[in-house]
Amino acid sequence: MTVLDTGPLPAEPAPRSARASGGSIPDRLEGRASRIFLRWEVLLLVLAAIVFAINSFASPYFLDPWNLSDATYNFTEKAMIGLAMALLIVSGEIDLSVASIIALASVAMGAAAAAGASVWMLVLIGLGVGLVAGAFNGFLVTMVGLPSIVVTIGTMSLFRGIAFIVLGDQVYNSYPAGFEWFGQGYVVWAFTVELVMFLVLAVIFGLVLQKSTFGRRVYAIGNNPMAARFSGIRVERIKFILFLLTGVMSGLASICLTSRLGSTRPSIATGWELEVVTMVVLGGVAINGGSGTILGVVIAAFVMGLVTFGFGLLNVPGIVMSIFIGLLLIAVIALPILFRRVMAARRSTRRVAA
Amino acid sequence: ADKVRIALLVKSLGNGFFDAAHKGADEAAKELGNVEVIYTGPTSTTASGQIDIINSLIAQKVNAIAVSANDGDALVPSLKKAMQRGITVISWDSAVAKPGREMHLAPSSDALIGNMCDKLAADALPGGKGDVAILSATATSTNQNTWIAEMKKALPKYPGVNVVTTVYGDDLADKSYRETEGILKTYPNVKVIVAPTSVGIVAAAQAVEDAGKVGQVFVTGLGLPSELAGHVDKGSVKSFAIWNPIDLGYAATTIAYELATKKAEAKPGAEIPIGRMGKTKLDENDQAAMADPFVYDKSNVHEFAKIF
Amino acid sequence: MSHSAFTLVRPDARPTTSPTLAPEPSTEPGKRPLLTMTGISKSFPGVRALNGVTLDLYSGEVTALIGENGAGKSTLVKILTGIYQPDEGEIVIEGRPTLLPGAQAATEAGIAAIHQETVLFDELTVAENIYIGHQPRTRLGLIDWAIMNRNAARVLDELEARIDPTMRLKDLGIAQRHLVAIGRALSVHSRIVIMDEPTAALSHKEVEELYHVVERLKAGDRAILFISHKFEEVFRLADRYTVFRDGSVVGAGEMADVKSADLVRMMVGRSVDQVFPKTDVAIGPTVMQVRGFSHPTEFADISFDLHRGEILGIYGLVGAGRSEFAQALFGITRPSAGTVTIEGKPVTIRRPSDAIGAGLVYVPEERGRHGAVLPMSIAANIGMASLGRTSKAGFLDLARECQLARTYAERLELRASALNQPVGTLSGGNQQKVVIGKWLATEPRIIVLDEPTKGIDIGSKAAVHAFMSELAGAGLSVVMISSELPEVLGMADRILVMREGRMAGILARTNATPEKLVNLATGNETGAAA
Amino acid sequence: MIGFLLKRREPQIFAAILVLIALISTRFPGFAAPANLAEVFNDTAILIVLALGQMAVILTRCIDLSVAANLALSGMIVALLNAAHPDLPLAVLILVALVSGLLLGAINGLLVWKVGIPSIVVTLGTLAVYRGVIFLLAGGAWVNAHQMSAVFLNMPRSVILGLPVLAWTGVLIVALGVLVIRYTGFGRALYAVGGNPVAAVYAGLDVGRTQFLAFCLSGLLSGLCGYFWVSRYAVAYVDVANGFELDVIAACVIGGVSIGGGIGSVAGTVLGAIFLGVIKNALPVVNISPFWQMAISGSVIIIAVVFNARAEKKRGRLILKQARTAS
Ligand SMILES: Nc1ncnc2c1ncn2[C@@H]1O[C@H](COP(=O)(O)OP(=O)(O)OP(=O)(O)O)[C@@H](O)[C@H]1O
Ligand SMILES: Nc1ncnc2c1ncn2[C@@H]1O[C@H](COP(=O)(O)OP(=O)(O)OP(=O)(O)O)[C@@H](O)[C@H]1O
Ligand SMILES: [Mg+2]
Ligand SMILES: [Mg+2]
Repeated sequence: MTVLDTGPLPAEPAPRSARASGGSIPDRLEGRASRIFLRWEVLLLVLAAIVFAINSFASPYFLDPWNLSDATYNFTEKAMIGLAMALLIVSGEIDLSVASIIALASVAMGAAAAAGASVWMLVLIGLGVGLVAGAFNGFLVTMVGLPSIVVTIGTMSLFRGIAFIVLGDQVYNSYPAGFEWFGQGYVVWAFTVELVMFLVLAVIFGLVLQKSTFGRRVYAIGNNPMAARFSGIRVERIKFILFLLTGVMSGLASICLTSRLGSTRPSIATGWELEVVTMVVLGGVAINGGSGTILGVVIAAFVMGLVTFGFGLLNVPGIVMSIFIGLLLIAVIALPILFRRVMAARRSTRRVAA
Repeated sequence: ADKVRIALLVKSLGNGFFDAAHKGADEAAKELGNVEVIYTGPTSTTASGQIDIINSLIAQKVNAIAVSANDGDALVPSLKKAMQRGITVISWDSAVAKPGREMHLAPSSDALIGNMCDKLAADALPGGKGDVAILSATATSTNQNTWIAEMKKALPKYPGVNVVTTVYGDDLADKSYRETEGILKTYPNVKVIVAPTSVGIVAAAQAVEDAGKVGQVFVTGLGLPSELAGHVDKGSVKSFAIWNPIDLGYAATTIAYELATKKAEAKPGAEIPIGRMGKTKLDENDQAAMADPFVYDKSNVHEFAKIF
Repeated sequence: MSHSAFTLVRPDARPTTSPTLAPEPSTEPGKRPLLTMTGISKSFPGVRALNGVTLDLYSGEVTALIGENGAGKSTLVKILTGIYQPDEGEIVIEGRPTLLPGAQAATEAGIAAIHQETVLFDELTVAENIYIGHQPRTRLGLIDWAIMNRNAARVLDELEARIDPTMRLKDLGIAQRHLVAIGRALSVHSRIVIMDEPTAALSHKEVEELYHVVERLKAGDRAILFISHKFEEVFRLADRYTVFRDGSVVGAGEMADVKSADLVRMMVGRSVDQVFPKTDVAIGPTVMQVRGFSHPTEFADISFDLHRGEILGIYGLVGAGRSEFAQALFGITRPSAGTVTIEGKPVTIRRPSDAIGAGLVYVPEERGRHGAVLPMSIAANIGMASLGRTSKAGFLDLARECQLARTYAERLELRASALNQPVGTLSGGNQQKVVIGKWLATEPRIIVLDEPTKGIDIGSKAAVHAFMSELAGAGLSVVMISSELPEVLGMADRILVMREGRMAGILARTNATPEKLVNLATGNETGAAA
Repeated sequence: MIGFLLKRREPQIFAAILVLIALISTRFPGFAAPANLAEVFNDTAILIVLALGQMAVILTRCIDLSVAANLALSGMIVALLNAAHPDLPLAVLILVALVSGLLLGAINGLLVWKVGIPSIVVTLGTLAVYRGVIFLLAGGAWVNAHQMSAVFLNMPRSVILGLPVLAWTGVLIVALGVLVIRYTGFGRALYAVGGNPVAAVYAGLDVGRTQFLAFCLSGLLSGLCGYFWVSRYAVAYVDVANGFELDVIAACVIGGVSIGGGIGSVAGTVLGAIFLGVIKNALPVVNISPFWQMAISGSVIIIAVVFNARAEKKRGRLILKQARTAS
């Protein structure tokens, strides 16, 4: 389905060749070259290639598989959440509490580990806390009917606050042997567990969003929740499921991060929510819902990872990277809009001339 | 020969204390000759910011990392990896847990610092007796927590000092300020606020001045002469202490160099030369301590304010 | 005086001419149009809404603009009020070519409008709604609330609307809102007043008052453009007429020279019978029984039977609660009481998916908002309610979906260039076909159509009517909600009339007359009806 | 009258604040003392001012996540200027802060208005950019009290008629806020544009331009607060007021500003900010563990939204009721 690509209604001219008989309606019209170039994924891919090339030139250490493998830690955990967040934002909602869910889940796992829980128990607890936190958000948004941005600004403080209440100025740092596999292990060669997990999840999420009836419903809800409801789609239930999914993915990210750090403080993952949202938006997901692809989010994750890693190799301070990411975010969104506007202006002057 | 590249990884950029340490590091580098100092750190005091930087330092194959940790536990796995890749790792100022470093250079022994804070408080208390509140940085910073623990341990030596509360200003000026106001309101009998953090002590002094309590409540703790000179003049701070951050940076860099070039080895009891400052000796935890903190007051603060 | 200088009647102003006397107004010396539009064209994606339209307005005269739904009347209004920019054409006001780049410019040019959809602000007070954008100011340039409220009260008094200007708009009913909208148009100092179906939502008494307002505006030398579907008021008020069909002017002249039948012929372009191709279908057994269906606030006690092959019309004034009823039936809102039996089995419908499962589907009135997902493709829209059938194990089978979409696109004679074309780029009528197609694809037993021909062009309208007959012929039961008398009379086997949330009666096709329907709908025994 | 009190949000928040103060007083009797309340107000003044700017933006269906970054950047600019040229008059510095805030706000506004990027994306981007620019400007260094001139530091804390200038500024801005919101075309346009953008176009209001102006206003106030923050806490650094944007938005939400636009009042917003301010100032004094603070403010936000949502719930069209009253 190529219709579900970018932005709002494309300002295409009326189909000139409208045919009277439905019998000859083709399945699809050939996309014009300009539209292919306008696709977000292509734009991002070009960007990724440029970043990759610049980095390779700028630092002799960049093109080293182990270094690149280390570099993926810059984004894999955030990107896992980004996958679920993409679906949530496509459906027209948002979850700003994800980083706090990480903290809450990490504290729960730390407490369980201190009580002697096994690795698999910890995994269950991490995912379970994420699920419960997601359910709380989902309940407030879909059943009480509150705007998700406000709800999750509240739960963002609440969840992390609970983590602070439990842990205070203490630290949990005794995790059972084997737990470090999630955040520090390798599957094969330089492929880290986190990276492989993320790629597998990306494929699954991509299939769900782009190829399943569930994904189709999510797009419909994001584009027009009323029409979706009038079409028999259970809007509230699907949104609830998406909040659960985002919670669970935050739980998973928490497992990975906790395992990678080997310790838990309540301040873990502070400020990640905005980075996750930035990644998703950079990936071409419309913040107001209705469009976006998982592929775009995956590429955006790699772009952000490459940029931070490349800057890191040059010892550029992190805050300068964030200037770059901020500008990138605005530019990547503004360019297609401006491009489309220029095209439209050209078209209308042509029509006047004709 | 190739330059020895030593990364001086600090808690956060822009902190006057670490900028001074950077000066010391550069001084050491000049003395040692073929050393390049990479001064780096996150913008805010977070562990994950430091971890990302450690990953890029590993990738750059630096020879040594000297780190002042935001979270001594969270950095361990990535620093371990650095050591596995043959990078010398030491911590200084704020320690990394033992498995994550070859040695730790404490600015002074923790016990000495704790004792010093108690002593400063007792000195500031009229008649050496009264209520004292502690304003810390974040609840997660290792060095603050250790010092506060040591302070409490040493309290029996100062029977007049009565610690009533510990609050956290998170090394944020506004939060520290508001917490100080809270102390002043809740504990009207508090005569001294001890802030073993250079951000906190400034904010506390400001809050005391704004509350019009100069002369009734004194602020003390650890801070930089350059930042506190004004407050000493105003009278909200009588005296405070700090070790010399320039020396600290100098020493950390020199030690990192010695270890990275295999001229010395970090093991209990080892003695490591530190250039103009002589030698330091490692204890059973692979820790070394520098000198006693130095106390500053009206008589000398302006002189040192020009330096750091 | 500034904005407060609001007077509907200028005592010194006399009508400059007596409109009925002039046979050839544009050539009569001294009688030049106040406003002239020439060659105005406007296209939307998929629709050419206006095509070289020419129109004159004269001071002290009412010009009626008539035409079927979707003929382009509102589009013209929006061009005159600066909301839309014409693709081509020229507007001349008092001999000067005028550009209207925005609503403010139109106001400054002396044009005021009462739009078809009441466009007001719920959270603001009545007075503010009237004066927003041109509030009276104090000498310091601040808004003068006292004067604003006083002026608003006077404007409302002139309309004989008893509304407190300090009330919030959200606390008003629909008729009162309409009066506020009229008040807003009158509050600006305007020479040209446009009314787009101003009486659609008003009761008879309010309509009479509105007529007085129009008379007074006329006496005040303003030029009035009056859009209406009701011929009796056109004949009562207007001096001239212009008829639109499919975006073009097909007739213009003086009211004195035409009869109602002429206007209809111009509007429709063919004889009326052809428009409603209702074929006789044998009415079968009862399919659905609705008993005592009620809602806490919107409607009460609706009961009827629906038979196989039957078209049941639901007629009523706008706001009678028909859509609310249909939506409750479909599971969008919760009814408070009542039972529904389909094929003899009682069914509980809590949400639309239950209704679809029971074979009951609803084609909503607001096509863009409730019906179609405009940015998504035709195929996705048609398949939207049948995802269970076009998927395997939860994954889409795009080939099957296209197949399904093609089947219904062909049956409905959809005009589109490709099945992956976004629905938003289709014309209104074709969008409606997509929505209907979506529901037919679920193979329903009962289809509820809410204003199925509202705002769609005349060709599509006939197609929809033909299609409804076909559905009934194929054994479906159709419920058709409509506010158009001819449509209801032409298409329905039986007609249920609603008034203010309640059933006012059910008439069989054979004994339904326009008078009876209107009287039932308005509750007015002696009401004047067309 | 009672019905009015129950229906309006402002009296509810006001009552909640009174209850809160009473509760705090049971644990810390000095809290309700006028001098202490004045201090609390002084401490909250910055939040109030920023919340008013944010309210203007939210009313137009936008959101400004960059307020705190704008504050920090404007604050850093004046701090650096003051450190470099100690004898520049204070009026000039304040003007610089205002202009810098205005420009930064205008950048947001232009991107929203002219390019048409959703405001949340724009300000998410500029939030990062503005903070980064602080780092570049100051080279990461702090500007400390001893680098600032006495006038610069003393202005907000000089006491006039028992209240510090900072608090008086808060009062002044609130008064101006009432004036702008209620008595200017721009103020009313904020409601119209957010309440019903389509109708706003029909009424001749320029939706994009109004949003732009709202961002400018929010920026202007951020710039002003930038000076006050830096001067009050006598320090400027990159992370000044980090995360404060969420407090500002929370104050609006608690005060009954609808995130969907078009609904909200100056009184509500001010009370919402004061409510948060009271909690912030109370927590350190009532001996609640500092670790509880976050959870408490989170819960307060959620409870407030639940309340507001109930008040906002659509009541349907009430055809039957209208029918009854009409006949
Ligand atoms: N914004 C728009 N985008 C696309 N098409 C539009 C738009 N506005 C109007 N149209 C189309 O233009 C045509 C004319 O519409 P318009 O509203 O002017 O009709 P009308 O004569 O006022 O009808 P009615 O009697 O139903 O009010 C219709 O086909 C309509 O669907
Ligand atoms: N009391 C009201 N307040 C606000 N808007 C109203 C009210 N009544 C009707 N409207 C609006 O007027 C328009 C026309 O009403 P609509 O025809 O949908 O009424 P209805 O209740 O569905 O009844 P019916 O379908 O019988 O006309 C709609 O856009 C609707 O939202
Ligand atoms: Mg119309
Ligand atoms: Mg209706």
